[in-house]
Amino acid sequence: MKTAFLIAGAFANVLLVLLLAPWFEGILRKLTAQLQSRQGPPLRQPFFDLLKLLGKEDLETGEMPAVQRAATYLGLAAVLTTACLIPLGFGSPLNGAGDVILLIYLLTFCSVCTLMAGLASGSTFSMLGSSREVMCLVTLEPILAVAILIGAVHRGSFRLDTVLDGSVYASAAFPWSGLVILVVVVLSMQAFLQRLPFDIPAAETEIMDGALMEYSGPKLALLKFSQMAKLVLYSGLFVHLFVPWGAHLAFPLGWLLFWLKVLGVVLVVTVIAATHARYRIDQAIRYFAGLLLVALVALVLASYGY
Amino acid sequence: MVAREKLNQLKARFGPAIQRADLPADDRLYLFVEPAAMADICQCLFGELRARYVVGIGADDRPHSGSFLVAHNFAFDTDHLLGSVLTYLPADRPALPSIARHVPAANWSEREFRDLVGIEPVGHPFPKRLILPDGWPEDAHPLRKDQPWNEVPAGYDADREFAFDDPPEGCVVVPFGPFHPTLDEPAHFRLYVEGEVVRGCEYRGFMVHRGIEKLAESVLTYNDIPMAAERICGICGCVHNVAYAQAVERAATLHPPPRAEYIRTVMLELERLHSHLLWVGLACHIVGFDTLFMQSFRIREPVMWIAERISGNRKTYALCVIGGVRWDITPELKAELRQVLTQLETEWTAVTHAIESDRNLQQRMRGVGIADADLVRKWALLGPVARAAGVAIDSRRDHPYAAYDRVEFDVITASDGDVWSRVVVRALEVFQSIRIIRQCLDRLEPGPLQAEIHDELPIGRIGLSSVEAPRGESHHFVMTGENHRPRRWRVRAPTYQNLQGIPAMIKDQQLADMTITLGSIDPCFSCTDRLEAIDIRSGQLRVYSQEDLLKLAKDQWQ
Amino acid sequence: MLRALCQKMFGRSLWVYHANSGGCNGCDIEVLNVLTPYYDAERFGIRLVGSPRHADVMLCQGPAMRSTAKALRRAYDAMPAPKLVFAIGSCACGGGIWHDTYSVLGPVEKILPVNFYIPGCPPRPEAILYGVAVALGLVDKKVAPVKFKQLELPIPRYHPEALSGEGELVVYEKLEKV
Amino acid sequence: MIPSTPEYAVALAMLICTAGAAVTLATARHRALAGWIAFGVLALSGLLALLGAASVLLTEPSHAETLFTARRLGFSLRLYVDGLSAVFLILIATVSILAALYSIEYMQHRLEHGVGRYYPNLLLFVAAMYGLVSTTDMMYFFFIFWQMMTLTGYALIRYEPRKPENLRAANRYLWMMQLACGVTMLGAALIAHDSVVTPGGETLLRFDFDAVSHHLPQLLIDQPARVTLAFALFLVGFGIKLGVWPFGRIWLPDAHPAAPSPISALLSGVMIKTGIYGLMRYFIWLVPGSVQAEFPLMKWGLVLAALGTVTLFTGTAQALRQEQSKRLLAYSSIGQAGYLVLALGVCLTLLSSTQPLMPALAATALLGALFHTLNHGVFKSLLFLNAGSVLHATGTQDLNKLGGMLRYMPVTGGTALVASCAIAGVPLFSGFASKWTIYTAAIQGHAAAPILALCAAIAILTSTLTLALFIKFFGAIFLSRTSVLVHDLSRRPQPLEVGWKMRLPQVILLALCLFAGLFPGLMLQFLSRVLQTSRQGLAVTLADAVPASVWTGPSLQSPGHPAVYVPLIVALVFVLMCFFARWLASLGGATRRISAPWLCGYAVEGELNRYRAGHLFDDLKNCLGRKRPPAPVPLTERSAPGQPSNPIPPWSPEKN
Amino acid sequence: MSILSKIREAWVGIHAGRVTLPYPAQPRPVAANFRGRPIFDPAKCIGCGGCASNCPAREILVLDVCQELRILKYLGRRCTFCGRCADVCPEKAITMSHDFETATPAISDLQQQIELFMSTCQRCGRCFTEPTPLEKLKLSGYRFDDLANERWVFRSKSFLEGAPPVEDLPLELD
Repeated sequence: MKTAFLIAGAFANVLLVLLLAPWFEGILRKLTAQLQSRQGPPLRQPFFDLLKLLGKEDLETGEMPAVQRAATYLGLAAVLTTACLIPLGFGSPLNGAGDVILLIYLLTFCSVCTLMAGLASGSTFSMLGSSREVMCLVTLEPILAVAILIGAVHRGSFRLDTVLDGSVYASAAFPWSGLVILVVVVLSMQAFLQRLPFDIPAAETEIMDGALMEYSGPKLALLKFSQMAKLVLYSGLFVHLFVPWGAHLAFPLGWLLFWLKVLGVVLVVTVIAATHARYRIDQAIRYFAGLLLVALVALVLASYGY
Repeated sequence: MVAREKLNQLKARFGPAIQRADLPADDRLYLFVEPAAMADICQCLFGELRARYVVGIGADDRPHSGSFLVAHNFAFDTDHLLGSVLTYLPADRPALPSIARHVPAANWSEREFRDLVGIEPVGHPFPKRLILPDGWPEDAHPLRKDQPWNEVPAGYDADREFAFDDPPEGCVVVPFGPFHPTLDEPAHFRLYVEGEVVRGCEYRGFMVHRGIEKLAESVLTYNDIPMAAERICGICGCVHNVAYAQAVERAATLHPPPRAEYIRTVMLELERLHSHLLWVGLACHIVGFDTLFMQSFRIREPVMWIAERISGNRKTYALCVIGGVRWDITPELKAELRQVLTQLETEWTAVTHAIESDRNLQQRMRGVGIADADLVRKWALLGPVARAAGVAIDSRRDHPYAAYDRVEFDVITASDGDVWSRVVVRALEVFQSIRIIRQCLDRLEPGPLQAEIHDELPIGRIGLSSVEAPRGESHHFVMTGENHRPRRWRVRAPTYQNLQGIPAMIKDQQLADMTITLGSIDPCFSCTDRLEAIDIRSGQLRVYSQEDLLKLAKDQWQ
Repeated sequence: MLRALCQKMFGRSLWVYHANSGGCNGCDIEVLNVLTPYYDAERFGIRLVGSPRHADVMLCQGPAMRSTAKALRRAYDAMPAPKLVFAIGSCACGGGIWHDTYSVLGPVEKILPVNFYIPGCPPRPEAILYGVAVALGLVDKKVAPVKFKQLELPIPRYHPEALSGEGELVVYEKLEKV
Repeated sequence: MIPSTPEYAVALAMLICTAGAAVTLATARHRALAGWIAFGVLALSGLLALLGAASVLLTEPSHAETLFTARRLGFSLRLYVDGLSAVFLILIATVSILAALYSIEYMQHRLEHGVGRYYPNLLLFVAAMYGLVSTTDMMYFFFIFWQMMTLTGYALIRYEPRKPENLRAANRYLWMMQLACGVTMLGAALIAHDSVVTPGGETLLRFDFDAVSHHLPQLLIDQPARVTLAFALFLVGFGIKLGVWPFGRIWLPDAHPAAPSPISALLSGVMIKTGIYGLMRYFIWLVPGSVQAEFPLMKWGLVLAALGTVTLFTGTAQALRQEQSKRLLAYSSIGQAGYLVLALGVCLTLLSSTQPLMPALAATALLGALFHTLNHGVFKSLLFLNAGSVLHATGTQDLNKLGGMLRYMPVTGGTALVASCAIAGVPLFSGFASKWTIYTAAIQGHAAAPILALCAAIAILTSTLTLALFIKFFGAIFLSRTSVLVHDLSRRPQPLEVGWKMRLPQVILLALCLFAGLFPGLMLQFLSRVLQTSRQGLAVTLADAVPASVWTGPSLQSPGHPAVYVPLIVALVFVLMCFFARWLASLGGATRRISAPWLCGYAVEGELNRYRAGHLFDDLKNCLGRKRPPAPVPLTERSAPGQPSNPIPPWSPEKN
Repeated sequence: MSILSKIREAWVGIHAGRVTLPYPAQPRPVAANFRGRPIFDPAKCIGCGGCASNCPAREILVLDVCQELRILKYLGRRCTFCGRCADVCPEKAITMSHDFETATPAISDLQQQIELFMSTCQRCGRCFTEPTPLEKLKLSGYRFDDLANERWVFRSKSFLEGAPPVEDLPLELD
């Protein structure tokens, strides 16, 4: 019974991500277009893009095509596995098989696959992109990790369902640490999603999409989809950690509320992305490093019970 | 009397080396000097008299005088004087001392006539082939009169590689271009990158060479050339069109009617408007700020529409013929244009207010790609690049043409010399352009559009014309000739000089800054390259000879 | 079924790569203009991409130059099939004013198989949109070759065999706009 | 002769090694023969050691055996193999056997140097380590084994003495080890007591471990400062060996790359582990449980945790700047040693707490440390062997010159990938499991000492740095583009991939890595036997608190069950998703085509365009404190490349 | 304040609203004097060849098949729409239409060809009246432009005496 439930839950989560991620991307593009005084593409445009890419020729430019293929498959697999860990309106299916530490590492691994793909294709621009991506990753992922750890510290538990439930505010005293980390994560949200002003690893006008530059066809579709899925996953994670209110409502209400909140996050991200210029990598790293220090301070606050 | 004053100064100094001096007008000075004295005179002009270097021209004048011709043009901006130092070289030994050591800005010009006309600048500090591909045989110079415009010399070897310099120790070569999203046009930068930092670069441009000057000297006629000239560049086409026409009119002492001059001014300023708005958009696009890119293009679009209403095309206005213009601005168009300007002014004010305190944009643009006044002088940088460094040069004021001497406007300058200053200069110049157009519309007097031309144009006369393009001064040199076409027509686009300053500007910058720095000079490779040809460096992985290409193309068809 | 769907989506999502092989910039800017608010090609799923790997359509501007022929060919090879090539502007379609100078090879069809031509110098953004619409089969092309032949006053020394191509013949008469 | 007790087995192993050393010295002219003999000897002695260890862990520890006594001189060779020693014996035996097998082919091609200086030293080196982890003499035999290990190690590090940097590295190693030796012995002398004890009828000498332990409670009451000083000296001594900040960078990164690769594997995988062995032994096993109140456990724990955190961060951060493969690995060893020290610190800190669950967490932390010791021993040896194979095949360890090796060395590349994943803590691999254990213990332990959460966070932060590090290591050597060097080498008739004698050890280590990653519960269950079979000192408290019930074969849970990790289920989901992704990619019926890389059309891929490892993460390295490149030259002095600067003085308006 | 300027920038876009033209669905009128495709009126054309001689792109070709028959061919492919042909045409037989929707999969769709009977005087182009002395014919007399290869044959003049005849480019059209 429990196994069946688990399988059904995992299936539902994966399906939700598969179907909703392109929609959210579509919403993002439509809203961007509105801000740019344009009509913009139809909401289902990302589906068209992905389907088209699936049917296109797959150019293999690296010296090790098998690695490139494996990296793309692994990338999507990591994203979808993460999708099974994060509760998307329902409980997390893999709650019994992993905890938030696994989640932290898996989230990192999702980006690693993309940049392994870049490394395997080995072109100068891909390497530049991969290098930038690693630099962002190293300074960025710990911020999220600290946010989750603050929840874990407050709740004294690592379980996904316990931590991903507004746990950052669950301190005994006034949740100073929760508020601080909220600000930090809001300030770095664009970077988690690789949207402007922090889409430095892709930087189309500089290094032509960086790690993805050499990819085409189905592989590009998978990699692009992974990016879209991250939009949903990180937004969902943000909602769970920081905007938990109303999560325990009865099924249709709580579920709808969750997705509405995710939509809200996506909208804010879009507006910020549309009104900013890309930062330089050195500026970005300094910025992230500063945020990371603040996040660590928040963790100390949290461990002393604030 | 400035021209005479300068002539007297030079005469006192160099005496008999100056063989002849022409002063066709008070703002033009043509000095014919001995080849041996050329370098000294140029050095004196640049160093002591503080003239701005404009361009060097080499010409094959053998059919007419039996010798080669070299000219170096200088500008005295504050004195409103354009001058040219010319010298004839014997046909059997076309060589003269190089001036590039003393006048760095002459670097490319000298290498250009070395390649194209076969005149050797002796002692050039960097006599590497600039223009002709390595595949061209040493003795073939396409601009010599005995070479037909469509001849490819027998020794041409398409597969020979270009010999690049070695990168500095520890640097990776990042190839940039010819097809790169930041570059709208083909040009190749070989960036020497250390991590993310650009340590230097080698430029291998000149890929947009279409042989226009050769075509003009051998196939087209006087009134065809404006159509070719405006296709030198798709953005500042009208500038070349007007500059060419004015150069010929100067040479032939033709005077276009005042109405034509006002219309030229209006169209030039319309072009500046659309070019600056476009540039702001593209600069924002380069740093990833697509919303402002879109808004800037949205604001620009009415300018394109009104240009189309006036001239019949959005971009290539086909405006000038020798002696006048082809299109009139009717009262209805005038009213519409005023309306467009009002709307533009409102919207652009909103945009400039919005970006003036935008820290995000300034972080990307301040302190980036700095060209200070010294660099400006050294490489004779032009236009907004110079004005952003506080060097107030503007051909519209310094060398007035068309109706610019009859309108009021300010020359916008900034002081920092960085990309942000260039943004500021361009953004504010938009308002000046609006101001100029309004004045022109007020003063547009009725009259003919074209001067009556009854006789054929005189032969062997020189005309210089500087027109302030959106990117800086476009300089045209015309020597009238037989068969209804010029003997020599030399175009010096502003990017030709500005690009030479790029290696200094991008040195030790981040790779991300390199794109915006390059963008900030608003490079126009097609202007720069109008004449030059380039070879393709063949590689190890996949090399196509042109036969292969053809075969491949045919395979694809079947 | 999915396979067919994927193929069909090609028309709904065209990612374009613009390759200026030696043009004057005019067409480039008009292509950019097509993406901007007034024309907004993105509503048809058209996007400008930076890498030819991601592209479905190559927009060629400028004539085929000796200097960029190999690079252009490489860019074409770098695109995944199925791919289309649009020649935009008079240089790409026919080589422009300088079609026969020593550094120009001529129209881009000398290097690449061109699928659609959009003439103009430069073409208006609407013309480019129209060209895309023609390519997608949304509208029909409006042009066809026209030949007029004067048939009166036969003259004995007329040699019809010296003429090439017998298309639609239109007898000498006043014509409507084509 | 079958040894009757584990102690005899170890002694016999040492004897065999010593004898083998003589034999290999005699047969040094025949490289292969000497190699095979050394392998045989090490295999035999290793089997004996394994046997002994197994018998300890699976049954019960026997008693200490005194093999040799010189009462007048005050020392005796008394060996005792308990659970803790057994773990280290297993590690030493496994890695040394594989390193010996690897050496046969590896040394085959180093014709310029004789093997007479190699195999005998190798055998003695291993024998010394066996001795060091099983002797109970804190002074003389400690000194003898330590010196034996140091001197043979010195000989091995300066195996290629023609390179001056190798000599320098070896000398530095020698002096640091002597310092460590002296400091440790001084510490022992400080807390040794003259009176003779005879527990269990056996008379112990004053420097015997048990004797010291026996006297410690009294000493703590009488002279706490003296004890503190002694333990500080132990910390310094073993810290030097382990490479703890600030000692690590003095010798470790120079010594490891200088030695031949199998020796590097032994040095990094095994030898430095004697440092953590010493720390554990002295800080936990030496301190009797009865003095828990007097002994400042909390303070020592926090000191160790802080040292560990600093070590892991600085070590990894410095590793990021390295451009030599083995040097990079050496720095990363410092970083990983930090995790061990951190875990030990967490263990000590939590031991002092009286809250419920804390002893269980302390035990978890200690087991995490042991687990990570084993894991690190395995994957770091594997990585050094990988680097050695690459060095063997290409003759360079410069990451800038390597690239695209995966095509030519699939086995080496594949094992390196797994080892990199393991060390970087990718889920499903062994490093993640042991780090997971340490993190859960540390973070859950924040209730006892809040600062531990910060340490854990920094450790997690550092593990992304490790990830970056091994992306660089693996990416630069095996991915990227084929470099000119590799391209030229691949043209030779013989394949680049190393022979089976070098591949087999890598594959075996790979299997160990994978096993530990997929069945961490099993490993922890096994390791918890360590505490059960070495009940002495504080370990008794730990042994009683071991939460063994939360570790089943495939799954891990932390004490109190707030954290859970079941690698098998995650792996299952992951593999399914991989297949799904693959199916998704095949939906559109896309065809494949090989194409040249896109470099903007004009340039083609060449060596100059190859983005080099040294340039990866430059801005990050700058941010982590590398000096910024020299300030840009003032504009007036710049000139375009290839063009001389303007001879005319810069133009100024004042002139003329 | 940076955030204020961001709001201002967003406001610029929001204030303008959606401006996208419904172009392919609804045609948009072009400017009155828009220079679209030139249309040749064979009823007016006298075959003087002035357009051919003044075309900067040299894409109006003239082939005198024989004494009395002249073929004028407008290629359309490299037309720059400058309107010079319409300007100089003495009979105003060329008009610049408003036609810009000329995209086509085959470039030959743009060709316009006129075959005319010529009287003796007209064939040489001397009847072309120059608007100014600058429009003098580049080529006159019989013309044998290469219609198949779409090339202007520049045979009647060369610059220097004794210069070799112009070689064709090594690459030929398909």
